[in-house]
Amino acid sequence: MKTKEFIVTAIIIVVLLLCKFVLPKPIQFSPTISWIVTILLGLVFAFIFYLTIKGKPVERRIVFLLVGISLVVPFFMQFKLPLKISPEVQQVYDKLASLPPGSKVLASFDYDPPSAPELQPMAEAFVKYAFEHDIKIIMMGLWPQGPQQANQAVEAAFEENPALRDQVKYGVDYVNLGFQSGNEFVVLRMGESFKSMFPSDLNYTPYDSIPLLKNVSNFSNIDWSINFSAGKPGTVEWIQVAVDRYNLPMSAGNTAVQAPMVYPYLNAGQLLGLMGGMSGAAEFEKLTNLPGKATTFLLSQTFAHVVVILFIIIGNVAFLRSRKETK
Amino acid sequence: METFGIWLAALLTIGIISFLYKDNVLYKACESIFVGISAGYWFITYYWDNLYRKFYLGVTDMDNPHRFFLWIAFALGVMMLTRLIGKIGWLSRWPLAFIVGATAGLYMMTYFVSNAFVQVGATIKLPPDFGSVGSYISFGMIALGTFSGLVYFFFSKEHKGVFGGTAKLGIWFLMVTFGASFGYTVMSRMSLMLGRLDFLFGEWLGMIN
Amino acid sequence: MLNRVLLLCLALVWTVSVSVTAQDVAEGGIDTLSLPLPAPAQNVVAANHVYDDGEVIDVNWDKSPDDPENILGYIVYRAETDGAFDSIRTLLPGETFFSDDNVEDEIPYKYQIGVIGENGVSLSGESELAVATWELFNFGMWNTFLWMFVFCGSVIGFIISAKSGRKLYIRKIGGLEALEEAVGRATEMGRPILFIPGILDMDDVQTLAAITILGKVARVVADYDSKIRMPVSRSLVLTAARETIKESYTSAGRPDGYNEDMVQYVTDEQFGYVAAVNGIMVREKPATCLYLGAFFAESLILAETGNSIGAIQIAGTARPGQLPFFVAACDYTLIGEELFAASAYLSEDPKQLGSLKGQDVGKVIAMFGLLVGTAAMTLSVAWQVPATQWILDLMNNLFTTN
Amino acid sequence: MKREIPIAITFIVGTVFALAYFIPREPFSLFERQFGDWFGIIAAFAIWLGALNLMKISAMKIARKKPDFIYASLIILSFLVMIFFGFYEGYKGLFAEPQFSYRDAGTGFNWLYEYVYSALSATMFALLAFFVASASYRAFRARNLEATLLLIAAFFVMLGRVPVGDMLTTWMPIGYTMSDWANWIMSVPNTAGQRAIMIGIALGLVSTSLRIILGLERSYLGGE
Repeated sequence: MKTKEFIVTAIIIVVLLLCKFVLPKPIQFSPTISWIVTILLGLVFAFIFYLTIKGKPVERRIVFLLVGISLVVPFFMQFKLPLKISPEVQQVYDKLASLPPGSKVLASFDYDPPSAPELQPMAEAFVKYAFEHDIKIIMMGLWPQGPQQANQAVEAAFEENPALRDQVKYGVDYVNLGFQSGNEFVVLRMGESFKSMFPSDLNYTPYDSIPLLKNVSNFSNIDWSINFSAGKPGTVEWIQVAVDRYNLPMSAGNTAVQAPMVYPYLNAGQLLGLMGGMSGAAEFEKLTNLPGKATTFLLSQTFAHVVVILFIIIGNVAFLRSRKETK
Repeated sequence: METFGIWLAALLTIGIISFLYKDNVLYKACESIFVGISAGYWFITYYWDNLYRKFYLGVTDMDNPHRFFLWIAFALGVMMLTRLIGKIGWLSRWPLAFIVGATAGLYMMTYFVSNAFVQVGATIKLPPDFGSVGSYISFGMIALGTFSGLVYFFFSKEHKGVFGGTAKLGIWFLMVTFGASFGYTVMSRMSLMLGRLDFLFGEWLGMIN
Repeated sequence: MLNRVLLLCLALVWTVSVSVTAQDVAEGGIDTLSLPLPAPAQNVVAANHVYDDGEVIDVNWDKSPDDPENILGYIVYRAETDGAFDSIRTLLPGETFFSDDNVEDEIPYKYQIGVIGENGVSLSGESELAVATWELFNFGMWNTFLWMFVFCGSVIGFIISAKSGRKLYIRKIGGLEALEEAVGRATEMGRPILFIPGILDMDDVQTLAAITILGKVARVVADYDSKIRMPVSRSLVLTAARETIKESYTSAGRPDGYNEDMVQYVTDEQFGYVAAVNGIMVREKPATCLYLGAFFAESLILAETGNSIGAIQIAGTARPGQLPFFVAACDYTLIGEELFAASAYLSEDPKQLGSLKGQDVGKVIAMFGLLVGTAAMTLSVAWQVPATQWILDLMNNLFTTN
Repeated sequence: MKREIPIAITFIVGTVFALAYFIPREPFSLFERQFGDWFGIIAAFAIWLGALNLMKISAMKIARKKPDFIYASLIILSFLVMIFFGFYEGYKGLFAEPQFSYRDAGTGFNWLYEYVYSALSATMFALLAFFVASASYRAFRARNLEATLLLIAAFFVMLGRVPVGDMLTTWMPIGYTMSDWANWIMSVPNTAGQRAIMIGIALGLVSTSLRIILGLERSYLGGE
């Protein structure tokens, strides 16, 4: 048993090192190979289906391995996927597009690196779009790591479009107020005065000496706000305090887990538009015409969903059959 | 240092993923490092954000007319530490009572307004795109679903007869809600794994374009 | 004395500002001859910001017709009744609103808006005088107050009526009926009970609910003389949970059975905590796992691991996103409100049960609102029944915040 | 006395904080705004209790030479390393010109955060992808009508949120493809269900809070 584990470990290390140092990079499958790989995966599922129905369900590890493969393989494929825009995302975009140049937008980055795969693409597309359309962004975070994510989004925008680097000025076109602890109480106090909560920005520049903030004392001076949220504190807290008590117009980008909980607020008009998860991000990237990571990952995402659905179907068909037999 | 960091992160990532195969030495080590590092991280964050920024900077800011209040919080915090001294440990109930009372009082209002009051109001308001038969059906279904869901939660009556039927309808709505949540959760979890795989195969191995 | 000094200062400020303003106007005046000034802003309206502490006056105006092409921005000027205008803020083009939060209450102010052009500033007319007044009570929220009053009143009313001996009927709640049985099973098997109070701190009401349920569970545990294990992820919860369990053991008459190590802190970090709890589950194989409180992504890991060790699992949370996993993997799940009802239900104390009745009154109000509102809406939209319109308006007034 | 005073504190603080919602005048409006700070300060003291508890348990494991004492020492070591950088760089940054924060890019604390903490927590988080898949294969069964409804809704949502759903239903009339169904489920039945849950929760929460404020729930305060 021990030797077997040792061999497995050794093989994994060798394969990884080979990938790192020997393999030509980057790897891309031609369409034919992509199709062949997809069909092979399908055959594996057919086999699992057969086994499960025969009453020999496969081990957990096989399931894990299959999920892993179907997430990784699409990285190297090049299928083009048509994407339909959902009304919630359209609403976010319409709101953003309707802002005249010079409008001030408050963007709260309430997430940390683990949730970045879903939210960072939205943030990047938003920042890029805002910079290109002369919309001013006031950034902040209710999560300690939020402001760093904001800076990364700005950096990504500059890398994508180097012309922006000269065009967009810190302090004039955007500002990063940083993080402040206190969850919804931060929002509550911002309702009275931003300055009381953020005496200085992330770089320790005093609030009053930042040109963009000259006329910003509280939410009443903000034209629109967007909130990228991965949990608590996040969109719900912003709605409860900033929207319900201070009438801040707000849209949100949420991790997919959070999104269903936010729909009632959307229907009630407390929230103006919602981007949910990676597919929401991909739709937003399409609308803003700034394809990024979410668009790239859409294929992997699709594969993953299909795999989970297949597992549910296989499990249930076997379950229904066995129930029929016992009857 | 950055290259080393990426290699270390890759090792830790693989260490955690290896749990899927079997509980093993590498995973246990990663887990312990994780517990220690994260406890330290939060300890430091609390120290700088709360004790330093909120308390120390607050009370030394002579323009702050409310700095006196911060001393109350400080005193309550110190009372918390009396737990370490057995005899007067009961003093720690004061800060606890304070926090519990304030939480109860505050959330009572915010939840009542945002989650009950406004939601009832929103259900009986016309949606902006109202007009078609479809939108009327949607409007009616939301009202019906909310209503029957509330019937399900009703405690004073046995779920029988018409009442039981409505409660049944309510649980159906709840189940569809859970299904939607489940679908979205799958989407979210897969995205997170994609993020890690992107790190391994893209940032570390450089295999992705 | 002080008054005189103040007056003197005011006079000084006044003289300086008058001379400055005069200069501005004079320069502007000269420039006008050669180059045109931008069109001024119109309809400047200043008004008290209602329902605050007398701190804010809101100023609104209509944009200058030259905005945004030919102007550089706006200047807000403010003056007291007979005083001179001082510029208090410069704004970017496109602005039509300014909240002046630097006012003394009970002092009237008037405002004027200047439009900055390339060649100078053109001034609007003066606004009427406005006074920032404070209000003791936010009457904008009268309906919230009304419903809160009715709801809390009925909760308290039922508690009082229960106290006076009236019998109250509460239907059976599945998960809670099973709780005692689950504790009993753990005792029989000689294995511990695992209690997870969620991962949020004491400032979340779900955690409070979990801790109050813990009190009842620990009481049963103490009665049966079985063991309870409780790893927590927050230090305040650690303290509260210890007090709670201690109290339960004391009231069960077995204070010696209590041991501080029943509750243990792990880390504030979500997954660090979950990793450790997983370890405890696999090593100690609790017979019963209770997950009550605020849960996030860890719900699935916990429920799956609990399933794999064959424990009876009872879960309860008000986080809808996590409910599907609990519903699929646990034996019983308390959905949303049932979590909050649990502690009252378990105590079988008539006073506590009274509060559940009060909750039902709240639901009746909500259902009544839904029913009347949708009916009135249907009648007025589909058949244009005029009489229903005022019912609709009434309902909207009753259930809308300002 | 050991119980009466805390109960009185809960009652007074709770009532004042609830009423403050309707009273815009100081000091009421102030309480609400300051609570975040107060809570933070108290929690910052409380975390000492937690940290000491963690250290005590780990140290006991080492002292008793339990088989996993290596892991216990890893916990202590990594905790201390993080604390060291946090304090050292925090104070260094405070007196440096220009000031910097221990969280800024380039500090050791941030390095540990980025390459150790983030990597670990993100991967732990991501493991859920695999657990979700295995749960779908084993646990999500159409046992009864309710469970079936759950699965059907999940099916539509999962397929409707990725392009393949629409590709499979191109034969449906426009406006009735998979993504439209998913949108409808999200915005109608989901909204209704969420709303029922939300209203219920809010009422339960208010009544629990009320019981706490009135002192009917007080087990968290312990005994005499």
